[in-house]
Amino acid sequence: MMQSDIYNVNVGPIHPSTHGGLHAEAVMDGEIIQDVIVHLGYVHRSVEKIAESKTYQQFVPYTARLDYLATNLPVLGYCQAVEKLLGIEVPERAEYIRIIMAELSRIASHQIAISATGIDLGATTGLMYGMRDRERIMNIFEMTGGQRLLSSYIRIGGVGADIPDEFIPAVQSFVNDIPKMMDEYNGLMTGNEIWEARMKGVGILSKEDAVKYGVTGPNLRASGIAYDIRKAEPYGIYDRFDFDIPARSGGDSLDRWNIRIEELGESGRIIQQALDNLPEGEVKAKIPKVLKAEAGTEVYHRIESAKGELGYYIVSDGGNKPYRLHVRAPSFINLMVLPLVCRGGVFQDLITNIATLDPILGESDR
Amino acid sequence: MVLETKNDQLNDVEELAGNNILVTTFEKLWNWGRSWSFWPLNYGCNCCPIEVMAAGAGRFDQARFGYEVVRAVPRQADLLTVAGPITLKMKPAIERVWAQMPEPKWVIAMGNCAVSGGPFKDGYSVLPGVDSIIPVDVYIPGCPVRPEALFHGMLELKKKVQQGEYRRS
Amino acid sequence: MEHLFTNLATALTGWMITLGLSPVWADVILLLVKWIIIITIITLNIIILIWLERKVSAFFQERLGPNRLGPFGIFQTIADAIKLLTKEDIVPSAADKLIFKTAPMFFIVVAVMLYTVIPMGQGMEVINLNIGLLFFISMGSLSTIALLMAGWGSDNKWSLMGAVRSVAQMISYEIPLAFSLLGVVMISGSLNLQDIVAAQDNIWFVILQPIAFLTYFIAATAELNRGPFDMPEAEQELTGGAYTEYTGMRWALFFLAEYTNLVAVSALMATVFLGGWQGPWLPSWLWIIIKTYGVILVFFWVKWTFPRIRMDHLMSFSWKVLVPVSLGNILLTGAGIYFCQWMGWC
Amino acid sequence: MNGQGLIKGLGITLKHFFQKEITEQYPDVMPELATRFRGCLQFEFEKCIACGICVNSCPNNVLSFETEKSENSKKKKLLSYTIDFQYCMFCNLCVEGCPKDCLHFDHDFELSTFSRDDIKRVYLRPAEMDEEKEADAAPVQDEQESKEQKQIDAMLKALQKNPQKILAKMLEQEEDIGILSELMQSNEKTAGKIAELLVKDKEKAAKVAAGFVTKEKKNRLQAEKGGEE
Repeated sequence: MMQSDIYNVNVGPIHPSTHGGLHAEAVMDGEIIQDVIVHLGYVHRSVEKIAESKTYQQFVPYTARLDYLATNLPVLGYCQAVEKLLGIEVPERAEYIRIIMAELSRIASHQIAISATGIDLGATTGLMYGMRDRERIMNIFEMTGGQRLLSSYIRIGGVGADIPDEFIPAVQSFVNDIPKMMDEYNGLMTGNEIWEARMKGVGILSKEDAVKYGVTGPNLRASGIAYDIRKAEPYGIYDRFDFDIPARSGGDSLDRWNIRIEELGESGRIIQQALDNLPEGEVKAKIPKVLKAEAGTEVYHRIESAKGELGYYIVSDGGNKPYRLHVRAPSFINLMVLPLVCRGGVFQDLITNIATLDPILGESDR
Repeated sequence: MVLETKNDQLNDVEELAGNNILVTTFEKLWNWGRSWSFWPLNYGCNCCPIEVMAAGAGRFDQARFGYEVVRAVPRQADLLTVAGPITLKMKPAIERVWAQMPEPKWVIAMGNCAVSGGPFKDGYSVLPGVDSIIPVDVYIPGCPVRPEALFHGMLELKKKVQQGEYRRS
Repeated sequence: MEHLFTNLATALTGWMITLGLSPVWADVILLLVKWIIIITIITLNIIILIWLERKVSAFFQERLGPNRLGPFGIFQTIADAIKLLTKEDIVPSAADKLIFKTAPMFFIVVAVMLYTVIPMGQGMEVINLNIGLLFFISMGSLSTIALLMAGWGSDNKWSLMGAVRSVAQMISYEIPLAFSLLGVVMISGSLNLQDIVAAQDNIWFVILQPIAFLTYFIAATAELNRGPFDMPEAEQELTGGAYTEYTGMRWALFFLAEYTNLVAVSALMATVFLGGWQGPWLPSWLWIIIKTYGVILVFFWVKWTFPRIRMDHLMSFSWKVLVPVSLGNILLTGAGIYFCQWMGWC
Repeated sequence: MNGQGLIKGLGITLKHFFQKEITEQYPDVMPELATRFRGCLQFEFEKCIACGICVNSCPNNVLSFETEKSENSKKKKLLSYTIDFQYCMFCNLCVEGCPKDCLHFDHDFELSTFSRDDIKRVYLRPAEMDEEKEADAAPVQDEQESKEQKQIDAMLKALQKNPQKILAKMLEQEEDIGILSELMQSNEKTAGKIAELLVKDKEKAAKVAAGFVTKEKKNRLQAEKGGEE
């Protein structure tokens, strides 16, 4: 028999396909991956520690910098956690606006996932089409929050300001075009034989393993468990909307990819309903300038972010700053299955798996 | 092929310039070529790389300036776009990538994280700006930087290169 | 117009003989002149091609592409070339220096050699070899060695992986490439490219040999290391593949050689399947340019649409699909020729 | 299957090949920015009352200022205001917190510099402001000047309370008077200027007032246009 020669290849931390600062050390035998050692911490910016020195309001902009692809989702989670801690009621109109912004963020995040998978697998044109459609969401963010990417529009107690007049037509036309976009991504990439060959049966994550590792979000749903916090434990006003949770059973890369495309459509449905029922009224609750929670109170609030279950655990010691803040980052936990799904595959599967697991290192390393 | 890789050599070239017109003409030609062809190596770990991606995509199109040949390898890159905070763990990687790039090479610090540590300046694991480890040519403040602002930074760098300013510490 | 270049060549030879040179020496000098012309054509072609690829890819992606330097950004490649010329030349200390340095030169020389036999018009070629097609295929396969040299000499894991991949890929696709051309050779009965062009007087071989045309196109894409078969470079995976450690002009030589190969292979495709320089109204040398560029545009189109194929699929596709199909095509062609002869049609 | 997907993909890219490009030509054509776009943080020195709300609300210590206590009054005197822009997160918290609207984001995003020190902005106390304030603080100054100052102050108060009456002397059209009076009440700076001119030179005041009116009309027209778009 041939003697096997094991060698290690360092993918990252500076590598075009590692979505930021991921360092995956592949233990290879020829082109076959024996194991993957995931090195984390290259983007560790000590956000949780910084939170302890900022007031509740001051920490809001930092949360956007955790998952910067779906900007409004981590902000929404944090604001809702603080509102839960302090018992703040959010006005009806603000709730609806928040839903629209959150779902737009989810679409933006999935579009980045789609584009990045495209370029990681060598389909550069896929990247361009995904980014082109995402620019329309960026325009909507800019008109509401003033910034393209990190708009910090959602605030504790509501949203920063009321929506401008041009907001509703822009969102409406975007929602109308979502099916067209999905067709285009499917036509260019999903239906392509090369694409299918690279994704089908690659990086299979079984139902049991997914549960064992605590994987959440689209990756879990691709493994066959239709679990979504928006349905399982509705936060905000998600219980008022009618939408489906797409789920697949294979658990391979193609399923993870398909789930993300299908979720674009579901998010579109939610936005449509929110637009139709948008009430008039205030957009921000009247809250004191200095927010203080009672000493010893703690709260855990979780939302369905674009990557999975995003949770905030806040402990208060009575001051205007959190005593301890912990973020349950979905990317961190989803990334842990990377060695599991890569073993036995060829080197190119590592790239496919990183792309379809869609980790965000800013959130994972914090 | 004459190559001025060090400062003292550059000074020699400048001295020569007084006597020899050819050298200055070539210098101008080279600077012209270099300034129109920054091939970037993008380092990024935060929000700004997403804007770098957007800058390359259809709406903004970095290719108009000829700067779209994004290299994955430092050996073929001219411009290191640092877009993100430099953590203590990332520092050696950045230093190594910078050392691997061939001269002449430039650095753009894109976004407040790269300029100064930005939002995370209070963090225990973040360096106060990329200029604490490598020399930076253009600083682009912003959080995150708009693609147009990135272009503005690159065009500023182009002006700088065309004027023949080339400093290395 | 038609005989512009051939007349020029005859006039040049005649002029040299009147100067007192023996006809043998005049031929040798003419050969040199032809080489210089070839190299000029290659350089010009590459400058246009790189610009064209950037423009075409931009249009596929709803972008504009380079448009600021000169009209439609046509001088962009020149600026890039000037920059690459003046970059620092790094040879890694751990590299096998001789192999590292010679690899790019070897690559480009092999690529330029391909042009020797391509008929660029009626009676326009550097050497009219009677085994032209064989020469082309054998020269084309030599570039594998250059890539292996680059990968080995760099002493870098990415480079070696890229090189090993490219060797496996190019050797595997060499076979269907040669087999797909065999059908044409059987019909025309010659390995001389001028003869093959002449044989397409009535009907292009793309109509007689559609399967061979398709297999040739796929195998040629793989031979050229172009997307979706760009394994050796594979930026998103291998960061730069075999070229990872190369800087400045050395890297540019690889790049130039790739484009040179692209033109050569497309020109061969036009010659063998699309009637070569034959065509109405326009002079023959213009026809071959038009056809070659048409083929190149299809190469661009394919590259900027498809994702990259996986290495093991690539190999199995060659051995399990392309080789049997091209062998079947040879059988079919043979049967067809026998049938024709039996019927007395040819 | 069997290559249909490949052909479909080729069809999609070919369709886009002939479509119009979506590229914006930035340096030649400036981008259309949303009204709320946050480019560069600007500070208006004259309005600031040095309350420190902005400094407290900023998450990242971008803002800082120096004050000096005046000898005769309890009011703090602002000496300099610093925006260390390299730490800014563009979160808008300072702008929302400011009670006097001294801070605002403009639409300038071309902020690239060659040196890190250039990013920091320091606003020093403008010289004219000191002269005014000193006159205010120390009444032992030149008598005539202080008298004039008093007149100006009185005029300013009157202007802000009941502008129609005074302005009727300067302007003829009723519509213009309405516009200007609104302007006087909303904008302290212009009101101050008009008041000063009214005391010193009435003819000039009328001219300046007319200028203000036309400018304001233009602004409103533009705002209307912008709203329609």
